[in-house]
Amino acid sequence: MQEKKRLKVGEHITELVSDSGEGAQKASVAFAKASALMGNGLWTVEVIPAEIQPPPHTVGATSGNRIRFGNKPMTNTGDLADVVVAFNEMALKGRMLNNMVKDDMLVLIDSQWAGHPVHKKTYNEVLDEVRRKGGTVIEVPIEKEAARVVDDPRRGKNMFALGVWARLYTRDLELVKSCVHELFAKKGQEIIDNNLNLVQRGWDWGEEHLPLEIVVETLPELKPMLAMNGNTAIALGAVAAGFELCSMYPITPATSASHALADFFEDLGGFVHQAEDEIAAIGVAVGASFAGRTALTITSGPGMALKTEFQGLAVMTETPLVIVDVQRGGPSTGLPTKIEQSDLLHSLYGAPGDAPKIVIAPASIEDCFHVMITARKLAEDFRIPVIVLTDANLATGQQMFDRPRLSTEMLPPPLDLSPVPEEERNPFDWDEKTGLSRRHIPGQAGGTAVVTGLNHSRDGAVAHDKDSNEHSHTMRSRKLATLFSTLKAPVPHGAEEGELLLVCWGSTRGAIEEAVDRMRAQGASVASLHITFLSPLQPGIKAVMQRFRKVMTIELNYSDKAGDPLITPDNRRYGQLAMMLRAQTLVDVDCWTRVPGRPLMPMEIAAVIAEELGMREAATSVTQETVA
Amino acid sequence: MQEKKRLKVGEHITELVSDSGEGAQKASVAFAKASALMGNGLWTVEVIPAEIQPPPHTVGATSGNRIRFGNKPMTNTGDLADVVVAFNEMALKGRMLNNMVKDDMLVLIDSQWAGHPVHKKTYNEVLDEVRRKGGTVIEVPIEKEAARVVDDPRRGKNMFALGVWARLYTRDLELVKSCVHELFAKKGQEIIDNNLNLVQRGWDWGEEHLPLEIVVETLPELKPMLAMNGNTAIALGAVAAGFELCSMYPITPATSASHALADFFEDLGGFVHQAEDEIAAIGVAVGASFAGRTALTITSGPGMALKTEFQGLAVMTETPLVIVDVQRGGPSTGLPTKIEQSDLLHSLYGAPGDAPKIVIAPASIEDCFHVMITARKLAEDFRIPVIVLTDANLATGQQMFDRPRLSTEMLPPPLDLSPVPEEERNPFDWDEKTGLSRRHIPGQAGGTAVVTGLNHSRDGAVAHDKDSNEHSHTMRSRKLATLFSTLKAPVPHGAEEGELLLVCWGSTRGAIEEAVDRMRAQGASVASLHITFLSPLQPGIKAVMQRFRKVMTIELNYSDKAGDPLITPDNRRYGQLAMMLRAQTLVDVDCWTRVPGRPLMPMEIAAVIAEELGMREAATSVTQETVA
Amino acid sequence: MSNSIYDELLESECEIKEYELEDYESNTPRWCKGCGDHGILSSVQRLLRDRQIAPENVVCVSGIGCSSRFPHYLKTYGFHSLHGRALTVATGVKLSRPDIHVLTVMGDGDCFSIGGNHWLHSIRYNTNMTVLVFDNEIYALTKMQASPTSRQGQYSNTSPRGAYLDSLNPLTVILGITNCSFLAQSATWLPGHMDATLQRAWDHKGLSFVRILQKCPVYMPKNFGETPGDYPAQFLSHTEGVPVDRGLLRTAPAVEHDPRDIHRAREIAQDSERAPFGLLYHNPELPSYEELRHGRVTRMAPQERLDALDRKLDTFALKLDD
Amino acid sequence: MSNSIYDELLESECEIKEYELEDYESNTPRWCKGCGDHGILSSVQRLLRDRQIAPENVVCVSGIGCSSRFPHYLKTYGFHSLHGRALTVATGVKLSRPDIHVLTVMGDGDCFSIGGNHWLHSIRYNTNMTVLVFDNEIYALTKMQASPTSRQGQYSNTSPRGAYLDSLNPLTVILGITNCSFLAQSATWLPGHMDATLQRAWDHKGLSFVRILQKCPVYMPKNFGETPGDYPAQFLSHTEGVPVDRGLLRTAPAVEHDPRDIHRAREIAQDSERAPFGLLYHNPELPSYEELRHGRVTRMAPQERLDALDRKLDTFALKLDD
Ligand SMILES: Cc1ncc(C[n+]2csc(CCOP(=O)(O)OP(=O)(O)O)c2C)c(N)n1
Ligand SMILES: Cc1ncc(C[n+]2csc(CCOP(=O)(O)OP(=O)(O)O)c2C)c(N)n1
Ligand code: SF4
Ligand code: SF4
Ligand SMILES: [Mg+2]
Ligand SMILES: [Mg+2]
Repeated sequence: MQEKKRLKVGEHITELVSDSGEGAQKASVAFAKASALMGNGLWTVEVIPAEIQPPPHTVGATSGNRIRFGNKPMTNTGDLADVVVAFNEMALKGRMLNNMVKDDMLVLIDSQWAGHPVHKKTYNEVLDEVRRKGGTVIEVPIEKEAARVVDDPRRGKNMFALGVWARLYTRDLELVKSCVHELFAKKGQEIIDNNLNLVQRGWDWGEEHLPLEIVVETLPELKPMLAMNGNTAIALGAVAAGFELCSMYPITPATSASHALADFFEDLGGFVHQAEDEIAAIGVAVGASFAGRTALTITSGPGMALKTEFQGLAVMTETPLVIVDVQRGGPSTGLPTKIEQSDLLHSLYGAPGDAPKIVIAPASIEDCFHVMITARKLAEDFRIPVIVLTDANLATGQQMFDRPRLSTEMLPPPLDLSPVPEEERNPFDWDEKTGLSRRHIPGQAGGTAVVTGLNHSRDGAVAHDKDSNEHSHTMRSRKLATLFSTLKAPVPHGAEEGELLLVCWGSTRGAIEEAVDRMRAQGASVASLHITFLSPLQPGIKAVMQRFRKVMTIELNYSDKAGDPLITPDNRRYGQLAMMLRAQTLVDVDCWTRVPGRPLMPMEIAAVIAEELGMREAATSVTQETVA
Repeated sequence: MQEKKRLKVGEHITELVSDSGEGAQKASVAFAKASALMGNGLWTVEVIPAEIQPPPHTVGATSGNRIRFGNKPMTNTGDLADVVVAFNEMALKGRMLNNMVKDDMLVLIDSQWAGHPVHKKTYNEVLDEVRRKGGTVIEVPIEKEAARVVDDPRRGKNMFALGVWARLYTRDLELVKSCVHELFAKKGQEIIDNNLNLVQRGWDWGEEHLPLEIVVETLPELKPMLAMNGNTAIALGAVAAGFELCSMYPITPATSASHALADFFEDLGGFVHQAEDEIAAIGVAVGASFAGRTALTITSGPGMALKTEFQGLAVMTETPLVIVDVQRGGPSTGLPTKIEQSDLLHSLYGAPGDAPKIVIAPASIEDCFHVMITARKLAEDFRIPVIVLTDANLATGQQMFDRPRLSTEMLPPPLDLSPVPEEERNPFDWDEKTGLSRRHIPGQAGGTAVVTGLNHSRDGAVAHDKDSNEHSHTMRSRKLATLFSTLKAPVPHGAEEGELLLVCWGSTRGAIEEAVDRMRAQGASVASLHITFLSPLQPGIKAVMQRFRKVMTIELNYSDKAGDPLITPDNRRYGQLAMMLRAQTLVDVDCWTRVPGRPLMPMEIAAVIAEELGMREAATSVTQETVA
Repeated sequence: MSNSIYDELLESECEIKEYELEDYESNTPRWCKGCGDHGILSSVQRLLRDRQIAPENVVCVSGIGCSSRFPHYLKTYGFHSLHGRALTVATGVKLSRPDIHVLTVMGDGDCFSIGGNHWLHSIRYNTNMTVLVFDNEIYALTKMQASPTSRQGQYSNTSPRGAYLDSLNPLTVILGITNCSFLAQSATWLPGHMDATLQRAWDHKGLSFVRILQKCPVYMPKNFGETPGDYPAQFLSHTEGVPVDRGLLRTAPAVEHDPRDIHRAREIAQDSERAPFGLLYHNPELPSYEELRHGRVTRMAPQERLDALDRKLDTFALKLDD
Repeated sequence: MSNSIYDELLESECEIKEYELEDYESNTPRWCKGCGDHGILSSVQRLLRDRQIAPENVVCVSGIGCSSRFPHYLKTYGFHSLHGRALTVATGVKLSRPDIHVLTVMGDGDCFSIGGNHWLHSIRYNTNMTVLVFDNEIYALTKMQASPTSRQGQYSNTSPRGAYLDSLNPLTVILGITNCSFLAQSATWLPGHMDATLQRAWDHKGLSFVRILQKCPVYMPKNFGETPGDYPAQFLSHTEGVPVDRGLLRTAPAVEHDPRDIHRAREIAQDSERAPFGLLYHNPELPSYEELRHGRVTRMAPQERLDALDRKLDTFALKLDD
């Protein structure tokens, strides 16, 4: 047994990467779960190849998991990885090319390629590069050792690797084994035994050969927690919110939310209707909602494009509706599996004419659950479409969060089909001040009326005159002002006033707040402001912005960079939230936006803060890489 | 013969209104053409019922023409009508209810209803109201007199009315008759003779009974002129621009442009393809354009909604494309036959992701012709979709404008299918500074490549990495900055600096400039600024705005009104151009926007100016009505 | 846990009332004089009266077109939706409220052109509703453009030298679609036959598709001839079909046709010589889509649902399964 | 004024060159091992080589799906468009450039689900192009959701308890569409038959529609059986049909079928017992849409066009007609 150096860390980022199909995902699930049970805070994210079956042993085939865990609740995927366990050098190389790993990382890699006729060259090249940059390499005979237990080591090496990995991180071996047991529970004893055996052998190998072990601190306190990805949270949230129908058409990265729902919705009182296309999907939801049921549709960019006409109709007929847009890289087909935050303006202005809608963006996976309840209620109370903007990062990342307490208040009341009183029969009986009106449900005697996408007056009759058109426009718009008057101002994170304010929305919150904390620790006068309600924009934003010398948004969408060729203040195209804030508040809101197709790292934002505040040295002390 | 008071005016607005199907349109065409030939400047607009065959003798059945003519080129429909010739009192009432006529107007009305068992009551009521408000009524036995010439006076009374009307306005009778002759040229001699006879009798009746005659001044100079509506101008412009395919799906008020094209396109080297839906319409245009031909698609709001996904694809594949959006009242089906300017933000942000496009709005019917040439060229030079925003006002209004001189420079060069040189084979060979690249045309040897809506690099290959995504986004956006650098600053109309600047776009230009002129004549320190390029926004706008104390846009779209219940500066929703200008320039641009479903009148804008400048008295001297 | 679908609905009052024709009349129809749409409206109103359907238990969904103004004139719940999309909204209504009667009304452009995809797939879903297409072989509301059913050579504003293609035969298309369960055809100039056809359609469980040839005197005045006999037709007769009034047989021949025979139905539909009126195809055995879907759903009271959800959350809880 | 279509095109060089298979190969296909799409690609490449088609004179248009990656691997002009919309782009290409060969490639979800309306109407237009649907009875690219052709009970991620509906039979749908001029079916496990089918389709003037049953070993490994014989089939044989290799007849019976007989074609298509392979229907006489359209267009040189336009402007000029 090798004497071990013991490294104690507050948190670590570790990755397990393989060719797709080699089981790195499964092993990671067990590792992550065991870590959570040991009391670590956690954020995990899948590393998925862009193709279904990319050629093996290539950079494009990299598949696996990235786990960030430590002594605090994790709100984002973090910076660069500390440790990578790789099944081959190309998977490792993929992570390096993507700038996802530290220069001085620790690599555990399957040594089988060292002597491989085809791959040994690249194997050595990649490992040389790791070492040259300051990294450490430990070669592990992963497949070779696995072959001692199972006939086809490609199907067992993940468990051997898990054992080594678990030993490296001083996981509770029994917990790890329980998690593995759970994974294979349905598979029969032999398979379970083999896998447990493999884990044990990996552990033993580590015990014998690893020169170090790493201890990751845990959370101070343990509460009842759930762990899941954002799409599952949307699905469970939809059930909690009382939805009865999800009408959708498959599209990455939204589909897995419907998969989750399809899996359990029928047992929980609802069902998923896969429509012939996105137009039909929203049309069915609109019909269901008109009929008094609560319905939602889930999609992503290209599908959103197809739903714009129906959104306008829902606005005009004042039909409640929840639309979840799991944003991906655009424009057009773009980067289907990757994150972007560039459907904000589309959500607001996708439909022709003036079509006021509510737009909300959850910031965390926990938010994904709860936002569904809020969205359903708002849609019904305001008779308006509500767009929920999540993204590929939330969709596929896994986070731990407090187990929600379910209550019947989350659910809509049962259908009330009692007759409509004589004096309430107008289908658009707008309250002059708020624009709100009561909806009639088919089956309610006396409520018979027609809704139409044509301009109409209070009684639903088609109208072509100036006054009714001005009035109905005003009433539809007024609903947003009404909601606005009930919203709270967002609270800045960090300084109450000072030099720099970073404004953000959606899933970047965690990374940005973390960067703010880091830089404040270095003395920076900085804060961030996260906005949940994008339409109507929450109150009080301007007041907060005015307390800072410089305000800029941080967004995962495109903007022209000041200083680029031909770009001037007169033609610069801003980030999407920046543009909205500038228009609404006239504050000179700058923006730092990127479309990297992956989540932002806290260190990138820290570098932006440092740059803005002239703290270059501070930045290099918290980031390990210059950010372009 | 009645002794006549002679009234001499610089200009007049006169209307001929009937039940639909009674031929007021035809008579008006002859009246207008004769007036143009006599040397009047002219703007005419059809009064169209919203239904195909509304019940006769009702307000909703009002059909006819509004003619503004006088001693200057007319750029808009003007204020309230001076003279109305009505076939029944409900048609007249319709115009009064719509606030389209002066209180002290002169009415010529068919006297047949005075003794009609059903209608005499309303007939007298309406005429009493006219008189009560200060108007003058002349009763004319239109149908009765027509019955002396033709068996079915419903089909002849329009020509009798034309004769009276022509006498009232001292038209050149021979010219009027020639125009009538032209109208019926294809119908055979008997019909022609009958109609000419009816005109003469009307004239004679007027000669005998009219107590006054009106002389309208003419233009100082006569040039070769055309007269047509904006949709016809779009169609003819499309031919001049060298388009070969118009792929469309019918939708009001855009369809008549395709009707015009369908009528003559095949004789002029192109054709109209009516697709199965709007998605197919744009898809076919994209395919044709990819194949090297010049194609356009024409639609209106609901159709635009369906075209957003393909717009994104055109942006991404850098396929040239011209989309004409003849804006109508929204949202949703809205007011299909009526004007609105509320697709601006939709044009910019209708497609998800960052999808930069060029957006241009013609201001006049003459512009409609020429914009097609510009749009086609820009689309091809920049490999980008160009959206042309016209509206229902331009579509159906008729204006006189200088006959354009055609030149082959308007046309695209013939297809060049010579082989692509080795070093130019990349399908997206972006110039780093401008974002421009050369397009390869199927048939060109060596140019074979794939275009895709997925993110791609210079060589067209699908790419998932950060750098190529950032780079291709930058190149697509850069094209707008490049175009920007070639554009001229808009020139303000009126004061060079001063108290108030009205900013506008699209078809409201004429009315706004007229209002500015009127109010400047009253001493107001006001100017207007018309913006043709909405994306990219033309240069120099901010500089102009800064020369005025107050800046506001005048738009035909919805905005919350400052001071309305619950509306605050933090939640006020602005007019669409106002929002863009605020965001781009941070100038506190206010807005006065309305959605009346009809063009703005100069007097309404004059009232706004007066209000803003505290010139209430001046306003009442140029407007006859308080504007809400 | 209860099994009955939508217990809450039982709350709605079941007052006994005799419905008259006026109970189904709302605004005065604004179609042109002589428009065939008037007759369809009356026919539907008679149907609802005869069946004594409470107006509030019907949702009438339409697209956009002259035809689609229908819900504005029928006193039931109405949804005047988007051009081409009526069937999607109608599917949503029925799928979420199987207790409600759904009537879908479209024009030929609406259904066969822009709405083609929903047409195809709705027939496959076989949701239990009555679907009427008012086929005037033209786009009327937008003032005369060719529709897919416009005949080759037909003048229109987008085909001023005549429509380019042979007209689309919607009957053969429908009969090619898997799960098609009911197809009939009638015409606005045959009110009695139309009544009988609508009755048959209403009673079918599944999607009953009725194409109604519709006169548009404004844009297509001579399209179907001047008198009924002018338009070449044949009446399909069968004990299970649509009864044919004797008088009608003076205008066109009858032909015996078993509506269960899909092959023969297709042959008849293909025949371009004589338009078939009556029931072309009928399969009463196919399950409706809402049956298939609700059949697998566990219905539960609110608290039961939350309890079940809570158990589901357990599978995401950070504890080991016991 | 000239009458020939697109004189300018004559400019393009007509170099004599012998094309090899490699001339049609671009990037290495990234489909999974054993995916049927590989075989279709080779088959198309062989076809182009055999016909000696210059790569630059072909445009291959696709939608979105595994199948729609096709143009990335074929060295011609390619347009990888939108999910469901390939046929619209393809129609645009062919309509504006009748001199270019157009090949359209779609998946079953692409064509039959979201693309349904263009499917229907493109067949009616009958533009001269070859249309291939790679039917693996599943949404593959998005990781296994039911497609319209998924069989009832098929497990998928959106139907975890089995697909609800009977699968859509695209053959009967197509044969119901007016102007359908060519319909054939083949399968990726029958490369020779596929070659012969594609040749037949390529040579047809009009829209030739070929449904290719396609193996997707990743998501539907057992869908079409393990060996060719496992999947119940019948080969359509006729002198004007697709030739059937003798060896194939060991795997399935042959049945004589005259591809001109639409009624019989529909009966065969309806048969759910055995999948028909070969030419189901063929009508070589129908005009293509681009013929119909270009036939009525006056082609003219730029200056001629402007002169004609100038004469047209006269009709809007403010002067009286002479
Ligand atoms: C998305 C969209 N496209 C086009 C239109 C314009 N439009 C309204 S009705 C109609 C066609 C009407 O024809 P049809 O469906 O046959 O009905 P009809 O008027 O003949 O009853 C069209 C093209 C629209 N309202 N929305
Ligand atoms: C508008 C739109 N909706 C949905 C998607 C997502 N999507 C991509 S491919 C696909 C289905 C693929 O199935 P199929 O057409 O059968 O092709 P296959 O992958 O099986 O070859 C879907 C739903 C999309 N890209 N665009
Ligand atoms: S235009 Fe034709 S279809 Fe429309 S209402 Fe009039 S007659 Fe009926
Ligand atoms: S997933 Fe299936 S269809 Fe897609 S490439 Fe792999 S085998 Fe082929
Ligand atoms: Mg019609
Ligand atoms: Mg498929």
